[in-house]
Amino acid sequence: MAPYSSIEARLYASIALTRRVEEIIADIYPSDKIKSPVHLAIGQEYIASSVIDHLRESDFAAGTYRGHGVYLSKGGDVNALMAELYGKKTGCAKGRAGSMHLVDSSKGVVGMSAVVGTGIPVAVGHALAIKQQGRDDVVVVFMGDGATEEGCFSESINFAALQKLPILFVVENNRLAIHEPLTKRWAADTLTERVATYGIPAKRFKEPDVLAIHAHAGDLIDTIRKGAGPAFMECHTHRWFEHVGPNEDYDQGYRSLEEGKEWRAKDVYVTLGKQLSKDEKYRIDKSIEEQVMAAVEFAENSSFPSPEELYDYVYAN
Amino acid sequence: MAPYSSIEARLYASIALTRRVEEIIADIYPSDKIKSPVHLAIGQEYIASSVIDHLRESDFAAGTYRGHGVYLSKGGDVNALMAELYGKKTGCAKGRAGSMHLVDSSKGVVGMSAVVGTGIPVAVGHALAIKQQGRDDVVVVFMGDGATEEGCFSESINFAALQKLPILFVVENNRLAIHEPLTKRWAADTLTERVATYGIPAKRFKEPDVLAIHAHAGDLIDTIRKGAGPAFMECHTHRWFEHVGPNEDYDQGYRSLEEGKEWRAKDVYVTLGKQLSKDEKYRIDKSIEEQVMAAVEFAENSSFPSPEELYDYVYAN
Amino acid sequence: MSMLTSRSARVLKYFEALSEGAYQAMEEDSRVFMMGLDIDDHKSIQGSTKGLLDKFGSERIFTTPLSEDAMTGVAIGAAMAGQRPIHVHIRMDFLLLCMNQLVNIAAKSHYMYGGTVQVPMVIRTMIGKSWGQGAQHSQGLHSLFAHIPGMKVVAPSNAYDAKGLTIQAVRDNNPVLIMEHRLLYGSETVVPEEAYAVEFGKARVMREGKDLTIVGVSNMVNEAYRAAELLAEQGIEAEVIDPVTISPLDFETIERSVNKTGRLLVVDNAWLNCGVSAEIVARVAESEIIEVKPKVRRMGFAETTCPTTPTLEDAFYPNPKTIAMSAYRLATGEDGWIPDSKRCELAYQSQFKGPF
Amino acid sequence: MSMLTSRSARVLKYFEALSEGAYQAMEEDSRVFMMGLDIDDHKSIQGSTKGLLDKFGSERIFTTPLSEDAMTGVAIGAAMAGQRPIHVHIRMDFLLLCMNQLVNIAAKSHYMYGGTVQVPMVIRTMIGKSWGQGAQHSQGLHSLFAHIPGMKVVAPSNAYDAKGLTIQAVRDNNPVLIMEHRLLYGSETVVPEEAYAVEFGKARVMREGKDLTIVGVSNMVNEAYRAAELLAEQGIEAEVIDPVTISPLDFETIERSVNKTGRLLVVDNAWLNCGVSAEIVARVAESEIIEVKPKVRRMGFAETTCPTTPTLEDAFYPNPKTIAMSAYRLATGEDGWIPDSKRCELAYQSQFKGPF
Ligand SMILES: Cc1ncc(C[n+]2csc(CCOP(=O)(O)OP(=O)(O)O)c2C)c(N)n1
Ligand SMILES: Cc1ncc(C[n+]2csc(CCOP(=O)(O)OP(=O)(O)O)c2C)c(N)n1
Ligand SMILES: [Mg+2]
Ligand SMILES: [Mg+2]
Repeated sequence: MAPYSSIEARLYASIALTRRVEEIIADIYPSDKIKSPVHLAIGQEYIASSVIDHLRESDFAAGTYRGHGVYLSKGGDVNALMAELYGKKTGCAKGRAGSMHLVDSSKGVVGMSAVVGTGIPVAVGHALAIKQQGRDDVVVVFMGDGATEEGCFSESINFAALQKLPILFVVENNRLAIHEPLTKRWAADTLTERVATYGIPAKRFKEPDVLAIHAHAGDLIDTIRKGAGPAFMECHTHRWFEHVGPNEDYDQGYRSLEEGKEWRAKDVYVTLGKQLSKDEKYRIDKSIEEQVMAAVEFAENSSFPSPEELYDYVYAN
Repeated sequence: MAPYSSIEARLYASIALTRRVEEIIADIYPSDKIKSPVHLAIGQEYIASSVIDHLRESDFAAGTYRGHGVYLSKGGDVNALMAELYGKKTGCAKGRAGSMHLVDSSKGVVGMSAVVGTGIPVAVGHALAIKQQGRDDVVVVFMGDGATEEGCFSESINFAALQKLPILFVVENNRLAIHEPLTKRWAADTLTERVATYGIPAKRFKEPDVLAIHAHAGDLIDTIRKGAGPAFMECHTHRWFEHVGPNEDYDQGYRSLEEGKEWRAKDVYVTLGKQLSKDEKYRIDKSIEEQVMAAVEFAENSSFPSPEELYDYVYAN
Repeated sequence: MSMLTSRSARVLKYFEALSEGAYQAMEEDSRVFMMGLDIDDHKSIQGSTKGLLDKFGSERIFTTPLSEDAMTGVAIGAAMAGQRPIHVHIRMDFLLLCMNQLVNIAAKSHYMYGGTVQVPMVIRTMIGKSWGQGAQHSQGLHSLFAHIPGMKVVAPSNAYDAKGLTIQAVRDNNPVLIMEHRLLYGSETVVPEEAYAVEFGKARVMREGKDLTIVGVSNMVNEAYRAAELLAEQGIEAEVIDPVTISPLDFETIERSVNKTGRLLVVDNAWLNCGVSAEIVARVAESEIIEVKPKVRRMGFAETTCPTTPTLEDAFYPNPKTIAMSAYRLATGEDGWIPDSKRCELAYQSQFKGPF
Repeated sequence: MSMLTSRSARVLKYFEALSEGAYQAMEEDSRVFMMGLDIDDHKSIQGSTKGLLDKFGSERIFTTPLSEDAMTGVAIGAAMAGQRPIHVHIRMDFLLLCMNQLVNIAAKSHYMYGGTVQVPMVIRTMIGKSWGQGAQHSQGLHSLFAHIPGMKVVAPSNAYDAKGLTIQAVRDNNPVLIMEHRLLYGSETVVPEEAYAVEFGKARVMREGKDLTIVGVSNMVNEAYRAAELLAEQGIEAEVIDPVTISPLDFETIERSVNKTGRLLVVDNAWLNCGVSAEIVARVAESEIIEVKPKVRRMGFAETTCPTTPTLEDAFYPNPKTIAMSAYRLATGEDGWIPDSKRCELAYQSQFKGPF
């Protein structure tokens, strides 16, 4: 494919890839071909895409069980993702991980965890390794608002700041943990202010202002790369779908359809797309469509691991 | 004993009791009669004494393995403390706890833990119970600076603030965890500012200004009692003795004798004592001396549990 | 396999029984409250906390921040101060975040404080199973807790016990961990309407038999029961025992059975190494009543992490077919028989309808 | 009981051997680093990290905040990214704060990520014992970890193993937990100067005997050894086995011994219920080699929380006297003999001076 004409085009391509992959996952899901619970990030993709845009292959990105976007934006293989969801041998974890534990070590995608918060210190450990190895790589770790309630979040920020480690913490604050709103979990909506007290740069984005987020992340990652130590970003956002599964669930009463409509009106996938030339957008969309369809085919045609493989990989040699 | 003529006298009496009990413990320790590791709070007593002065019997105070002062200030029985250290049946935990797990439920002394930080949420749980029971009691929980590094500290503050629980968090910040200085553990010396972001009153005292600490704690406890929710205090202080054991250890090189001298020059036990009439001070000192000596005698004369008692109290009926 | 005694007896699902147990325990004692992530939302922990918020309000039924460690400490502290918390975790795997509070405080306080402090709390947790739960949403970690003096661990395998153990757990003055199983949530038994308690430390013989003893933990007792039905068609009569509570463990009932059958198969919902399956077998080996060396076998999770893909996941868990085959080998010394897979598939759906 | 073969052989204390093992492992591989509370202070974890800071500097030897949970995650992440951390905890009890990272991430990653990720990390921990350690500074929790596939657990009972297992643990590409014992820190053996590895999964027969087999875990093998000496005076020859590594476990060596002696006593530094003592006895019961029902017994911590006062603490732990008496009963069927307490007191100080 031709190189992109602009930042907008590049971000659009990245966002669109995640969007389309997840839409297809949602489509396929009812068929039971996908063999693990899926947590879709539809509507939130712009955060991972715009931050990870500044990373190179030797940098690390760490996500959560809602990690398709992080995986894809960092260059994780689309075929291997789809095959993993299908439970196939050709999956990124050979069918052992499902959707919640995506990984692509060759691309710097840190293995993801389904125990909330758990991935944060693991990402910090990657940053420690970078520092010890004298590399100028960086780590970006994504997490939900709920994850910041776990003790290991505070512990991790403190240690990263203490050791001036090359890591950017990014909170995808969709104001929900499953169905529980922030107000039932946070004493005060002051996360960014709290993190700033560790003496690191910390900034909140209340709107899906993708170019501003992109620019700010770029600045931070630059200075982190130069040894300035960690930084923090909190991005308010909105989860379009149910917590887990392929459907919307505004009818369940735990959040308002109004809010959903407002956020959909600001859909970065749409607004960015509008800024591209028709031609470029078409080229990008087409290429993505081909990739995704190929991935589905790849997954369909791959075989399941055989039962004898059960005991492989318990211990490393 | 006659009632005290002033706040100063009352605080002096409380501080002096802890001081003298711990000095006697240090004296006895080399004899091996005390059957558990002791963490002395000598030099730090004024914090527990001045805060706990505002509590009534039905309130709770929670301390740490360095908890003789919390136990005594809250009215914990002196004999039962000494007997516990001796491992005797008459100890506050019948010889099962030693110095690190003091308890006196009848006086509102919450059982102490030797796993750093662990006591913080347990204290918050006491505050939750108070709220659920519709009482106007309060909890004060003391902790070291090191304890605030544990994830459960942040988790506990958030939950207490969220639920507006009646609890005062007090950090005895002696700038050390065992021999490790704050600079090797904290990214920034901004604990109080961080806690303030939870939307609760938070104040730092850099000096052992016992009357100011006393007055501030009194104000906070009053408003907490009235339902205002939690509050926080950080008191800088200095541990005179080694982390564990009966000796000074400035010769070990991890901290300066200078610092020790400065803090000793500000010894609240001495400065408060000087403000009392000779007569009142004499009366207090004498009464304490009698209590402590009686406690030692009590401990010496009590008997050890017999081996058959080993299996008592594994499960409650 | 219905054991319904009367047509009028009321049948409840496991999740309804859990909810009813909590409801009645909370009605009975105003000190009881329940907290835990997501217990008050519309999914109500797969229905198992349904109705509680409406009845008891948000002071007694509330969600928490994602702070398992501190929230466990909070539950412990509240229990020490006279309340009786039920702390709910939707997966047992998450207990690994609060092991310190559970093991170092909850289990030890009564002893460590010389009997002056009690920790009457209940921890409700669920073993996850169904496709793709994977490594971190599927663990049965009861043996970790049973290892610790001061903890009690119970494992309801059916709706009747789900309610009765919940009520007994709340009444108990010690920390009690209830291990539920996701696949059981839809299963049904007769469940009395009144508040009743299922006694701790009393195993249940689900089925009598003379040829071998099968002890099944949690959901595995149902898989074992199905295996026993298949074995019966082969002329092998298995005695199937549900320990009901893991700690305390009613070893006498197992011992008596093994002394009779001379053969023991333990099927656990967990790994074998240093697990309760080892404990049961070890006690049989130590028994002075059982004189002849019994033939014993253990089954449980494969000694691997739990994979997501069905081809591996199927091999990871024991099932009626593999249980039946193992039992057959144990009973006959022969390998020959392979039950029809179709008939084994029904297994975990088959329902045992008390009363007990 | 000295087994010194030559006067020139060098004797080291356990804590010196730990430090030398780490020193050589760090010299050998620049990816190795060590972190943990207080490893860099003047007490240097009772001397076991002495000299490392001076040699390797504060980039490779550093203390941490009091954040066991996150710091374990950090170690895991660093290991995944190519480093080889040694994470030190002065008490095993504190591991309860980082069980989630150890069990849900460290142990599972290699499998869960389909073999694409390795976690070559070492966790050094110590069982505390001596007067008054009490409920939370005394636990031997190895069975909790041995229960989990993906973890390795080793338990050096002497200085030789302390060094050799440290080196092997660092070279291993999996999470390895080293369980040390505080009372062993002053014990001595011959320790070769070069870097050597003690193989995992190979038990050591410390003493041959025909009358019964005693397996002792960690420090308990030394207590058992002393008991065996006393038993020998009574004409009873005990075979004493040190499993050396708990997971993997060299069951074959135990099996062979029990097949010979027909009697097994397992003495663990932990509670019995669902512990490795149960696992060993269960495997003996399952053994197809051992045909006659062996007489078996387990000893370990009393099924209580650990008390501080010496009169209770003494009764809490097995010791050479109680071990010898149990073994005597097992071997003779009789209760009669009570060894002289004075002679038993020496036990845990008695030193086994390799070479192995
Ligand atoms: C430690 C832990 N506790 C609870 C859960 C159950 N759970 C799964 S996702 C989730 C909500 C997480 O919210 P957040 O961190 O905001 O991420 P989001 O799902 O909104 O992206 C919860 C509570 C879990 N997986 N891990
Ligand atoms: C969870 C845990 N980690 C480590 C230790 C070992 N330890 C005992 S006291 C202590 C220092 C605690 O420092 P701080 O909280 O400041 O209290 P202080 O001793 O200064 O009063 C440490 C690290 C422990 N007991 N518990
Ligand atoms: Mg969220
Ligand atoms: Mg301190």
